[in-house]
Amino acid sequence: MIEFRNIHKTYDNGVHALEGINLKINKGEFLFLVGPSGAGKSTFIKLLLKEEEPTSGSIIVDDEDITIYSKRKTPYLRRKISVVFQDFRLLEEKTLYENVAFAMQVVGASPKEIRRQVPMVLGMVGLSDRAKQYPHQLSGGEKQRVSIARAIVNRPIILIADEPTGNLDPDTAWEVMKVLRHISRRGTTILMATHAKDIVDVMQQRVVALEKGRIVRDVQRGIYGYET
Amino acid sequence: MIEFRNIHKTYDNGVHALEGINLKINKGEFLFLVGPSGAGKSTFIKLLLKEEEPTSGSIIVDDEDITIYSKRKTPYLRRKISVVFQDFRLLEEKTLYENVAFAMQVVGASPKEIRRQVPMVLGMVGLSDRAKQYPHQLSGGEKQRVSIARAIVNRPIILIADEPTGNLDPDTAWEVMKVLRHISRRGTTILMATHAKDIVDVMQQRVVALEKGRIVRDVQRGIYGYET
Amino acid sequence: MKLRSIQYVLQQSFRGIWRNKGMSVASISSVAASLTILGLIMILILNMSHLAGLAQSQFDSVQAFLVDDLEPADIEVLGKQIADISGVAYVQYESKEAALANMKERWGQQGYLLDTLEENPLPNSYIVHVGHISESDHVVEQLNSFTEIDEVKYYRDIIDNLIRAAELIRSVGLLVIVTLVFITIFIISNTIKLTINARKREINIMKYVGATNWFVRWPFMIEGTLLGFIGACIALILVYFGYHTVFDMVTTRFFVIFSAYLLTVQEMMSRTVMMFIVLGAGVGALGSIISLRRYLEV
Amino acid sequence: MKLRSIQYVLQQSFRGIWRNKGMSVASISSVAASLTILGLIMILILNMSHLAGLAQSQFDSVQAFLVDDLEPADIEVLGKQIADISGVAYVQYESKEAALANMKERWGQQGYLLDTLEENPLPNSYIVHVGHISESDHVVEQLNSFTEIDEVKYYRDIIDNLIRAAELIRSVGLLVIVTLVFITIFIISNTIKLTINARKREINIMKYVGATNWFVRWPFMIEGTLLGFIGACIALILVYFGYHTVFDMVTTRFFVIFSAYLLTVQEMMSRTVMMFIVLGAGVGALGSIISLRRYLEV
Ligand SMILES: Nc1ncnc2c1ncn2[C@@H]1O[C@H](COP(=O)(O)OP(=O)(O)OP(=O)(O)O)[C@@H](O)[C@H]1O
Ligand SMILES: Nc1ncnc2c1ncn2[C@@H]1O[C@H](COP(=O)(O)OP(=O)(O)OP(=O)(O)O)[C@@H](O)[C@H]1O
Ligand SMILES: [Mg+2]
Ligand SMILES: [Mg+2]
Repeated sequence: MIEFRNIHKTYDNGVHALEGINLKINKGEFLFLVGPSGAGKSTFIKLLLKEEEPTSGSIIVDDEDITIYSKRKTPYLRRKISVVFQDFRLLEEKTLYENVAFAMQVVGASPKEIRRQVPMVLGMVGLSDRAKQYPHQLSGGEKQRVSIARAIVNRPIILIADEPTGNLDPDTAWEVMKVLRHISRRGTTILMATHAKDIVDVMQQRVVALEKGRIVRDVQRGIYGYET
Repeated sequence: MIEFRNIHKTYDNGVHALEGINLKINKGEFLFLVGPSGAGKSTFIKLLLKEEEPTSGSIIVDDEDITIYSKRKTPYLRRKISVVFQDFRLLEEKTLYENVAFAMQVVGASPKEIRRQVPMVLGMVGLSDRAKQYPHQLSGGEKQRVSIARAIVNRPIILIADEPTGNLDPDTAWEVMKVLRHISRRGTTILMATHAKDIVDVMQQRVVALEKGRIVRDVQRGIYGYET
Repeated sequence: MKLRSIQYVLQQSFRGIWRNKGMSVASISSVAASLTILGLIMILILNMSHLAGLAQSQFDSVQAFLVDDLEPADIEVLGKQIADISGVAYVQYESKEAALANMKERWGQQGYLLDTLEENPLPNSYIVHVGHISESDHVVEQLNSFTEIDEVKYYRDIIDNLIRAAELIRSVGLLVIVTLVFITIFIISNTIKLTINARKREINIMKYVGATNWFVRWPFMIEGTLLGFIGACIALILVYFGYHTVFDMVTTRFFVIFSAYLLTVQEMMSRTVMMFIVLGAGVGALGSIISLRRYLEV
Repeated sequence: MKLRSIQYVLQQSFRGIWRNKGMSVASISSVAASLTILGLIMILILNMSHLAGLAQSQFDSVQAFLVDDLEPADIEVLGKQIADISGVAYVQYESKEAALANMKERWGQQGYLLDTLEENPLPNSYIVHVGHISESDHVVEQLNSFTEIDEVKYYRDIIDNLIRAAELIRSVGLLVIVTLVFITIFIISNTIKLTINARKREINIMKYVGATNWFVRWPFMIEGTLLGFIGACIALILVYFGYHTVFDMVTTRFFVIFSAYLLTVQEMMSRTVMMFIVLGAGVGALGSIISLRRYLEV
C-alpha cells in the first residue's frame, strides 16, 4: 500500500529532517509513528501528501511512484489519502457542515450522498448540534474533531492523522480512537503520528519510532517506549 | 491576585460557556485547569485577557476590576499577563528571535536587554540554534516552545498557558514543565489549562476542574481525576 | 461540466463575494473608479476629435473662378464635368452679379464703397464642395487642368492646419486612451490580486482536501468576473449621468449651438458599454486566474 | 517618542514592505497608476485652459472711431484721456490715411477697387488695448461717453464666446480634476485597505502580546506613507517623460508655433509635484490609519 524507499529529506535551511527511511505499510494496517519533537514525523506525512518533495529516494502509494507523479495528479493522490492536520486547517468562512461537505463536493459526490453522509460523521465525533457554527466559535478540541470528521467522510483508503488527540481530554481522545479503530476494521490503512503514550500502550498496534530523522524501532503490537 | 466573581459567559450563538464561576487565585500559585473538551477552559482564559467580555460578573486582576477597565488600558493588562496560546499565534513573517524580541519591544525594553534576554529564553526551551528561522520551518512542538519562550521573556507576574504540552512528546513536555516550575518558584502566578493527566498527577499542585461551564472540583495537591 | 457543478460554482462565487463583503466592495469600487476615469477621458478625447471633424467640414469647399466670355452652355457643361471629378460632393454656381451682391453684403457698413464702381470686376465662379477635406488637394489639381478655369482659391493653410490638428488629436488621443486602458487593466488586476492574496489560506486548504486546480479556479474566476462586471456597470452609470449633466449644462447654460458639436449621450454610451463590460469582467476573470496560479502550486 | 522607538518604527516599516513584496508592488503600482491618470488629465485640461487664455489675448483691442474735424491737439488730449481709463493697457492712433492703406492691403487682390474712390471715407480712430478681455465692456462704456468718439467697434460676440468658453473649460476642468482627485484618493485608500486586510492576523497577534494601538499603527502608517510616496514618485516620472515626449512630438512633428501655446514641461511639473506627493503619501498614511481601526478593536 505505502512504501518508502531510502527517503532523505533536507530542508532549504539545511535541517536533515529524514535520513534514509525504509518502510513498508500494508493495506489495513494501523500504525503509530512516535518520536520526540522535531524527529521528522510531520515531514514523513508531508512527503506522502506531496506537500514537500523528498531530496532523494522514492515513495510508492497504491503501486504508483508518487515522486515521479505529475503535479496534475496530486489532487487524485490526496483523495486516496485523507489527513487530520496538526493545525486543523479548517475553512474559517464555512460552517462545520460546509467544511465537511466541501471535502465531498471536491470529489464530486451527489447532494443526496452529502446530505446523508455529513450529519453521520459529525455525529460520530459528537458535534451534531454544532453543524451550523463557524470554526472560530469552537474550542480547540472541537476543531480537532471537525478535522477528523472531514478526513473520514470520503471513506479514504488511507487515513493519516498528525497528533489527532493533542487537544483532547482523555475521554474524548478515546472516543476518537474508537472511531479510528472502527474505520480501520473496515479496511482503511491508518497512520497516526502521536505523543499520547497511554493510547499507544493500550492500543497494541504496530509502532514505528523516529529519532533525528531515522527509524530507531519498528515493532508489531508495540508500546510508546519513551520514559516519562 | 486573580478573582472571578460569579462569572457567566454566553456566546452570541447561545452556548453557555461559563455559568457562575467563583474562584480566587493567590500570588505565586500554580494552578491546573482541567476538564473535557468544550468545558470552558479557553473561555476562562479569554475573559482574563479581555479577548471576550463576561456576560455578567466581575474579574479582579491585581486589585483592579478589569470588566470596567477602559479599552485603552487593555495593552497594559496584557503586559501583566503573558499567554501561551493553544494555536501558538506566532508572527509568520518574523524569525523566532524576532517573535520573542517583539514581545520585549512592545513593552519598551532596551536593545541591550533584548540581546541578553532573548537568547537566554530560547535556550531554556531548547531552540537556540533555530533563532534565525521562520515559524513555518518548525515542527508543531517547536512552535509551541517558541510560544512559551515569548510568554516568559518579559518575566510576567501572571503566566497563562492553554494546553502548552499538547504537541509535545513526554520528554519535551517535562522540559517545559521544569521551565514553568522554575518561573513559578520565582513568584510568577501560573494558570495552565491542560489534558495531560500524567503531568497533573505528578506535579501535585492545585487542580480546578470545569465541566459544562461550572467548577466541579477544586483541590490543593490534586490529580487529573478523569477516568481514561 | 455537470449541472451540479455549475450550481456549486455559482453558489460558491456568490458566497465568496458575500462573505468577503469588505473586500468585494473595495474591489468593485476600484474597478468602477478606474473605468470611470477611462470614461471621462474618452468623453474629452472623442469630443475633441468630433469637433475637429466638424471644423473640417466648414472648409470643405473650393472656389474655381472662370475665365471671362464663356457661353452659358459651356458653363453648364463645365459644371457637369466638375461634378464628375472623384471626391467632389456637389457644385454650386455663383454668377459675377451674385458675387458682387454677396461681397456688398459681407462688407456691411462699408458696402457703399462698392456703389462707386463703374463695372463689375468680379468673375463668375463655381463653388466646389469636396466630400472630405483631405481630397481638396487632388480636386484642386484636377480643376487647374481645365482651360476654362482661371484661378482656384481655397483655404490651403487652414486646411493643412486642420488636417494636422485632427491627426494630432487622433494620435495623442489614441495614445492616451490606450495608455489608460492598460492602466485600468493594471489597477483591476492588482485589486483582484490583493483580494485573492488575502484568501491564500483558503485556497491552500482546498488543495489539501484534494481539489483540482479548476475546482478551485472556477468560483474565484466567476467571482472576479462578477466583481469586474458590477464595477463596470457602476462606472457606466456614473459616466452616463455625469455626461448627461455636463451635456445639459453646456448646452443650456453656455452655448445652445454647442449641442450640435458634442457627441450625444447615446453616441457616447454606444462606444463605452461593450468596452467597459469587456474590460471589467474580462480583466476580473483573467486577473483571478493569473493571481491564483502561485497559490495553486501546492 | 524615544529615539529607540523611531528606529524600531522605521525598521519595521521597511521590513513590512520587503516581506510583503508582492503586495507592496501591487499597492505602489496602483497608486502610481491612478496618479498618472490624474497627471494626464491635468495636462489636457491645463493646456486647454491655457490655450483659451491665449486666444483671448488676441481679441483684447477695441477700435474707437473719432468724429470728423477734430484738431490734432484735441486728438492728442483725447488719446491721453482714453489711456487713463482704468483697464486700458495702451492706446494706438490710426489716422484715416493709414486706415485706408491698411484696408487696401487687407483686401489684397481686390484692393484696386479702392483706387476708384474720390475721397477717403474712413474716419480717424484710436485702437484701445485693454488689460484683460473681461474689462472690454467697461472700457467700451467709458469710450461711448466721449463726445469726440463717434462709434466704438469691438468683437463683442467673439469676446463673449471666448469668455464663456474659458469659463466652461475652467469649470468643467475643475469638476473633472476634483472628481479625479477623489477617485484617486479612493483607489489609493482601497489599495491600502486590501493590503492591511491581508495582514489582519499579524495585527491581531501584536495586540495580544500587549502592543498599544499606536505601537501597531506607527509602522503601518509609515509603510502606507512610503508606498504612497514611492507610487507618487513613479507617477511623476511617468508624467514628466510622457509629457516631454508628447511636447516634443507636437512641437516638432506638427506645428512648431504650437510650442508657444503649450504649458512647458517645467510649468506642468511645478503644478503636479507637490499635489502628487501630498496625495500619495497623505492618503497612504490616512488610509492605513483608517483601515487599521477595525483590526485594532481586540
Ligand atoms: N518547512 C521547513 N523548513 C525547514 N525546516 C523544517 C520545515 N519543516 C520542518 N522543519 C524541521 O525539520 C525537522 C522535523 O520536523 P517535523 O515537523 O517533521 O517534526 P515532528 O516530528 O512532526 O515534530 P513535532 O512532534 O514537534 O510536531 C524539525 O527540526 C523542523 O524544525
Ligand atoms: N467565539 C465563540 N462563539 C461561540 N461559541 C464559542 C466561542 N468560543 C467557544 N465557544 C463554545 O464555548 C464552549 C467552551 O469553549 P472553550 O474554548 O472555553 O472550551 P475548552 O474548555 O477550552 O475546550 P478544549 O479543551 O477543547 O480547548 C464550547 O462549547 C465552544 O464551542
Ligand atoms: Mg509534527
Ligand atoms: Mg481550549
